[in-house]
Amino acid sequence: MTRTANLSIAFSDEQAMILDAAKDFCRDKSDNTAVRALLSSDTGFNPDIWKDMIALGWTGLALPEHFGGFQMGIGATVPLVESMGKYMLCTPFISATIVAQAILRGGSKTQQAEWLPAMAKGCIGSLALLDNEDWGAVTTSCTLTQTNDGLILNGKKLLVNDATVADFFLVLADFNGTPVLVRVEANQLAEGAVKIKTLVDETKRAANIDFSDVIITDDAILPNSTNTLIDVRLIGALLIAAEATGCAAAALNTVVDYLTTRKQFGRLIGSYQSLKHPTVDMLIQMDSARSFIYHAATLINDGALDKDTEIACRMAKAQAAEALSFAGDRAVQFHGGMGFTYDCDAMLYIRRAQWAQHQYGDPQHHRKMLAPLLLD
Amino acid sequence: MTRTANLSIAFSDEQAMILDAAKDFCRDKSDNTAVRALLSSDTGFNPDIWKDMIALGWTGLALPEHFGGFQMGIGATVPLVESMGKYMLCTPFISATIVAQAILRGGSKTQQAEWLPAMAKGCIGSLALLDNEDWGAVTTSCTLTQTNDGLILNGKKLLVNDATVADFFLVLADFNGTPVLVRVEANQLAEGAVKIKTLVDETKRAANIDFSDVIITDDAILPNSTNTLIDVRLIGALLIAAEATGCAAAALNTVVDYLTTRKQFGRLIGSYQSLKHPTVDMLIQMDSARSFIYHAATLINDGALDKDTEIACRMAKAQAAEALSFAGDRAVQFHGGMGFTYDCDAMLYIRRAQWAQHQYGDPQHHRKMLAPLLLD
Amino acid sequence: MTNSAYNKTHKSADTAELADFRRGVKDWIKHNTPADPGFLLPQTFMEVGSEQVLEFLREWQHKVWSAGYLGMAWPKQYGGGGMPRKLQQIADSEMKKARVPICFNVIGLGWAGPLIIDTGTDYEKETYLKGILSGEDIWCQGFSEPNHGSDLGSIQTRAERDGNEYIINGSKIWTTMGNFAKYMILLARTDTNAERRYNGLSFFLSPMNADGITTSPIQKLTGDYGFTETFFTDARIPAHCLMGEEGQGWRIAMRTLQYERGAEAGAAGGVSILSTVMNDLLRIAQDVERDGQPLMQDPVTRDNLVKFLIEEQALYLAEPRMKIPALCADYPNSLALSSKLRGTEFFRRMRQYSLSLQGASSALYVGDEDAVEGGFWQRAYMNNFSTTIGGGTSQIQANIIGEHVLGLPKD
Amino acid sequence: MTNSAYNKTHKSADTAELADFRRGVKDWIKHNTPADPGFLLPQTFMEVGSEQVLEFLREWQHKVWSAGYLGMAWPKQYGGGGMPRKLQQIADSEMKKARVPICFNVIGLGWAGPLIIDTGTDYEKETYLKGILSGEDIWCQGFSEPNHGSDLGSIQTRAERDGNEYIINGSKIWTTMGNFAKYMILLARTDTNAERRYNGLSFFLSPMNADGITTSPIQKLTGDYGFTETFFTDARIPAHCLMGEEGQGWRIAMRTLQYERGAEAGAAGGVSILSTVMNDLLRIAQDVERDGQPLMQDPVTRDNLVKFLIEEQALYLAEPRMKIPALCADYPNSLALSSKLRGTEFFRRMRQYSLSLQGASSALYVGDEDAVEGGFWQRAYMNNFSTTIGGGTSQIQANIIGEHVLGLPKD
Repeated sequence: MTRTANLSIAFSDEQAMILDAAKDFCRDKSDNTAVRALLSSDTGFNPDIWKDMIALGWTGLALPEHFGGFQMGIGATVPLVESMGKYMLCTPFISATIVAQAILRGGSKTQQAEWLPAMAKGCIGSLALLDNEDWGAVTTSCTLTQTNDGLILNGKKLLVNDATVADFFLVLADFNGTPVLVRVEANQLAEGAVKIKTLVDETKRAANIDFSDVIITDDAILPNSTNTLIDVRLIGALLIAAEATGCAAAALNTVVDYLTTRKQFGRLIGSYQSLKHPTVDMLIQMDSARSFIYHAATLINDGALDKDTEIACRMAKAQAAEALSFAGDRAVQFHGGMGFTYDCDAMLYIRRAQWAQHQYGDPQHHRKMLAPLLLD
Repeated sequence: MTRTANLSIAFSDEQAMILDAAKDFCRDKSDNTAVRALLSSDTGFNPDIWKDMIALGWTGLALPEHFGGFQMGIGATVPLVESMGKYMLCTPFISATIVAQAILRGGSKTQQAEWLPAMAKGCIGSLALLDNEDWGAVTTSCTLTQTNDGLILNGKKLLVNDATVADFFLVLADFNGTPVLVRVEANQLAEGAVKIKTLVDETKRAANIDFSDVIITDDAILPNSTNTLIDVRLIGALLIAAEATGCAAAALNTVVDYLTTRKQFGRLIGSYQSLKHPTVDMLIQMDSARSFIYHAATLINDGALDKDTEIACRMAKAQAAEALSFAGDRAVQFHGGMGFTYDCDAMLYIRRAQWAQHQYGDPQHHRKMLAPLLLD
Repeated sequence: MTNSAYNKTHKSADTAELADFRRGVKDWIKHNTPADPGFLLPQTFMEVGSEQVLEFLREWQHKVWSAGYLGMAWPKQYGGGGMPRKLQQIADSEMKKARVPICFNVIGLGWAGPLIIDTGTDYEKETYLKGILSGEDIWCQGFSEPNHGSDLGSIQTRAERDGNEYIINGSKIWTTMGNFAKYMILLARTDTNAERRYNGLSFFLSPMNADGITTSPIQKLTGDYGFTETFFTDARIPAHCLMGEEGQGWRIAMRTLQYERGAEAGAAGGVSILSTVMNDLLRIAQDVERDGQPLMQDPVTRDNLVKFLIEEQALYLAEPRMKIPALCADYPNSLALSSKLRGTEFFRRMRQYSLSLQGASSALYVGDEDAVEGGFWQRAYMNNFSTTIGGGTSQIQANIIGEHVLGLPKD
Repeated sequence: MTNSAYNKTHKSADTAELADFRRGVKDWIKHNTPADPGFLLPQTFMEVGSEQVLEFLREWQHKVWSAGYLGMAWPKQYGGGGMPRKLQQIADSEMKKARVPICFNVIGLGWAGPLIIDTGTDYEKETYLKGILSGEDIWCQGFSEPNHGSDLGSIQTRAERDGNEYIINGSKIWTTMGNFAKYMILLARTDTNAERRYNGLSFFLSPMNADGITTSPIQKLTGDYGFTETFFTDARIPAHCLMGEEGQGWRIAMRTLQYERGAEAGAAGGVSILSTVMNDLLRIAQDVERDGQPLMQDPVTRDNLVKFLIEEQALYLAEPRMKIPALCADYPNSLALSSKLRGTEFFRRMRQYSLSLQGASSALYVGDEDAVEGGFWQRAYMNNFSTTIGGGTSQIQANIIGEHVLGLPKD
């Protein structure tokens, strides 16, 4: 085949304003002292900041006007999420945004009308996908079964993000051989169903959830689950890529600061090519990731994701994860002894890298999925 | 599985003497002026040097005493070939050694008694394996067929090394569904059967040969062809690895010479870490390759190659090819403008790298063959 | 997999007028692309090693210019088209796609020409521009010197004023087409006592046919020719060859290098590189066998190819992104200043990888009838070093990015 | 795939006597390896972050020493075994294989001990060696200082002679087990006017319980403890703590570093690192799924794993090859001087890769019941930076190899 590469990157003045506002907001609200103050907190985020974000309309940015949104499309959240990554500002924004997209793409008119306005106002959903460590799994062992008592869910989901603060979950389950997304309210869960996990990235929160014996009504099932699932996984990959790109930029800036102030053997250490040149590599990797996320943000819209968009999202995730893995690793190394301490911010980046690498599929998975799109 | 790694490297004083002698010989006979003088010659080697090597007994080194050899085993040729690689001394030694091993391992008593003493005295054989670009092919389109006129060969072989100076060939052919190695005398070839190839490595010589319609007598077929073929491919890989290791060391030395004499911006360029550190990588890569070739040389003997030996040979080839590809590439780059000229010796190494990479299988092929040996 | 080239699309569609123009270009290409000359076409202007190749390329450039597709944005009175730059970009992009031969007079079209248009006198414009476009006057570049590599501050070639002439003594290296050129952009030292070494340099538009100027060809590692060493022995050139003032040479040279690095526009256009793209490389993977199956089916190879495709796409995406300041706010020059390093190193690795795909055939070279695509990739890999070495080695590029983009301290 | 460790075999088989000894060691291990303590065992002595871990390890080391398997080649009169080094190697190799806990008193066993045996006075030998072996006297190292990293020439900590004492002022960083140690090998400046900075340094075997010496724990990026910063405020130590002469400190420190870098023998032995090997990593690939199938079946993963296995094997083969001078003739110190760089960087990449194998589980950490092998790999990856940073960063190691092995010019 001869593929015609799509090279669009568009960014309106309006989007540039959002980006500027987001950067300012994140920088103001989330310096590294603030980030560290939340590391051992239960929820991992500051509820006041989350309220501010809702008030700013961020939770409605990508939603249509008639659901109380700003109708700017999911692409408009990319600069927001990149900024959050850059300042390690954690809230349930990513989880909630992915779920809102799932409903927008896969929900019935009724579901949309009932659920989305609340989400625009900050109601938090979280996607419950994983049965095991495999983000690429296409089947699920979680089942939805018709019984005399009605539809009953059965199965555990791993590493559900922001699980303890979510108002509801969209759970991937097998329903007569077809994967479906099912809405489960947080208050439907049994006592002890949520098991909080200890994460290497202390800025994030996730839990395993046992959904067994939850009773489901018909209207909790997204009718267009199959295609939505495909698209929403790509959207998840894109948002994680955006966040990772921002974080890679933060790691780069931290390294640059150190290399331009720390002296050894009488020289500023940034003058050594063995540090200077890999730092340039960090920049180049981060820059590539940034090109991909805004390329994907340009292509993506409210319809089903086309091939170019799929390619863009997968490349974005593959590149951003690699960029951050490299940046986090080098950030620790280049800080020398300081880098080995918990007090050094490099610690934040290297841990985030481990988290970001696998969320919504690791680079090797995405390359494997890209191969037939690009080569056959 | 839990593999128990075999870590033997043995090297006797006798072998050390051979190595020293080989180094001296190659350095004396093959400085880069001598190498360059042969680049445009027909045969690519100096017949006087080849005679000297025969007189020194090198062609008999690996052969049993009763065939006129020194019974030191094929492992003893590794230091010879490494030295040849280091000084880019080309002769038909590698081709002839591989063929002698094939006969020693796969020939009948009669064939050995008839053919090997001549080879110890310098008779040149060359292996004709390839039907296409694939060194890893396990079948051949070249056939040996019974006709009324007797057994008749049919097919072309690609890139037969030292073809124009070989006294005979061992040709891989399919005989009733079984791969066999068949001896064909150079004088059995039809007029125009040998087509000389233009190689990127100008120190090497190879040709395509059309073996069609050559009549074969029964006693020209090696009876133990199947197993021999497996072993002889590994021996080929090992000898190419040894030669490539030597060449990588030469590339390294050339770079070190340049970095310690050339100044730019007022500094010896070897003081720049962007050149110094990758040069250290060259050293490390070369060192690893050298460990592998002598490890393989320690394990290998006249019997069938066992699993540890197979692992050693494949690792040697994979590592040496990578080391030389890297060294050749960096040698050109680090010589700057000079490196871009035909007069700079980096040219010899980068071209050899392209040749060595694929001979007897490229690194990816060997890793693929190693996977079941190491992982399953 | 077809033979056609990789196509890039930008979302912004042509206006009707531009679309018309584009169709015209395509049509012209279709009817005017020369037949296979029987030799491997040069990928760059650094591979013009024989009269035969030279004449072929000169004829082609003349044809492109005559058709109005070269120097389209240059002033009309000097042989240009006086048209918007956008049209030249469209013409270039279509020619690139069609893989037509290169416009070989690169130093003229891309370095000397833009410089003369921007800062030259009317005399200079009158004298030089048209010949650059027509291909009649070949230009070469005389910056580098033997033993001084990329360090322009160390230039030793002397230019001494003697009445209405300068007397030039010294030598230059890596003069592309030095043996064919009519003019050289020459950097020479007019003041050996300047406090800063750079202040003693001056910039000349020097004739190459003066007595005392000789050239000697340099054989490249590919075995081909294309460069010369140029020797000046009491060569006298007219004083009006001095561009600007004495002592401004370094600044003018830096400006010239900006044109080359693509950081400033102004080049006459024309395809200067017969580029390879990943789609070309995929062809190889489809055509060869490994372990008895098409290499393209091998999962490890597929993973490697996808890695390269991601990197290629990132390179291409840098162009549109560079134009959006909001997305380059933190390091504004990052994409522009790193494009040489990223591009040339990508091609080096990609071309090296192309050889690893070829199996036993990788041993073959230009001139062998069985060589994959005539040995194009073997030669391309080796020639690629001119781009990772010339115009500032990759190591120096990394310094530039580290220091000028990231603000890291100098060595 | 079993849980058992990677085994290395050398062709040279044990003599009957050695084989007997080896059997004895194995048997002892079988009966004396402690039960799972309920916490993740430290991989290195830099992870002793609590009294609980310390006491567990101290008890274990004492047990090993009491059994005669530690300090076997050290002089008998000082608590050693007075036996051939070969026996210690056998004991170490069997313990390593069995993945028993580490012998934690590493600075004593591997740095201070060999130094004292080689160059110490009888008094020093008498005073220090036995406590090192028994684990009663924990040793720490005081070379690095805040803000001076690996540059020993910049050491600021002062030691002023005052009668029969030295008064120490300054601070040290990265003091492993500083809070538990009884002694420190201390590098301090006795002469601030020395012409060469290195000549002003002296080496002390300093007590840690002197007034004016305090320690403050450092939290590592893993979240754990193990290092301290050590402060000296007019701390007085006996003058006999000086090792050698004043001004010889740098030379003695360099010698000590040689023990650490393995370039010289003499260490007491004992397993100092609970190492990971590729076989451990293969276990992960076998246990996890990706794209619905066992990851170990994925061809790209297999290719990556084989690459790591080749590199690991090359690392192992360096040891036997190093012992054959004929095979190291061109760069005699190459393998020895590069072993730290090669080894630590291999482990960094290998441990980082181990996380990429884990899929979603890579997000879990020590303390989570579902973490792969208790979060061992996550912690191991981050802890590994102590080896690529400490004892001379990888960047400095590359300089050392470039300059001392290849003879390249200094920066």
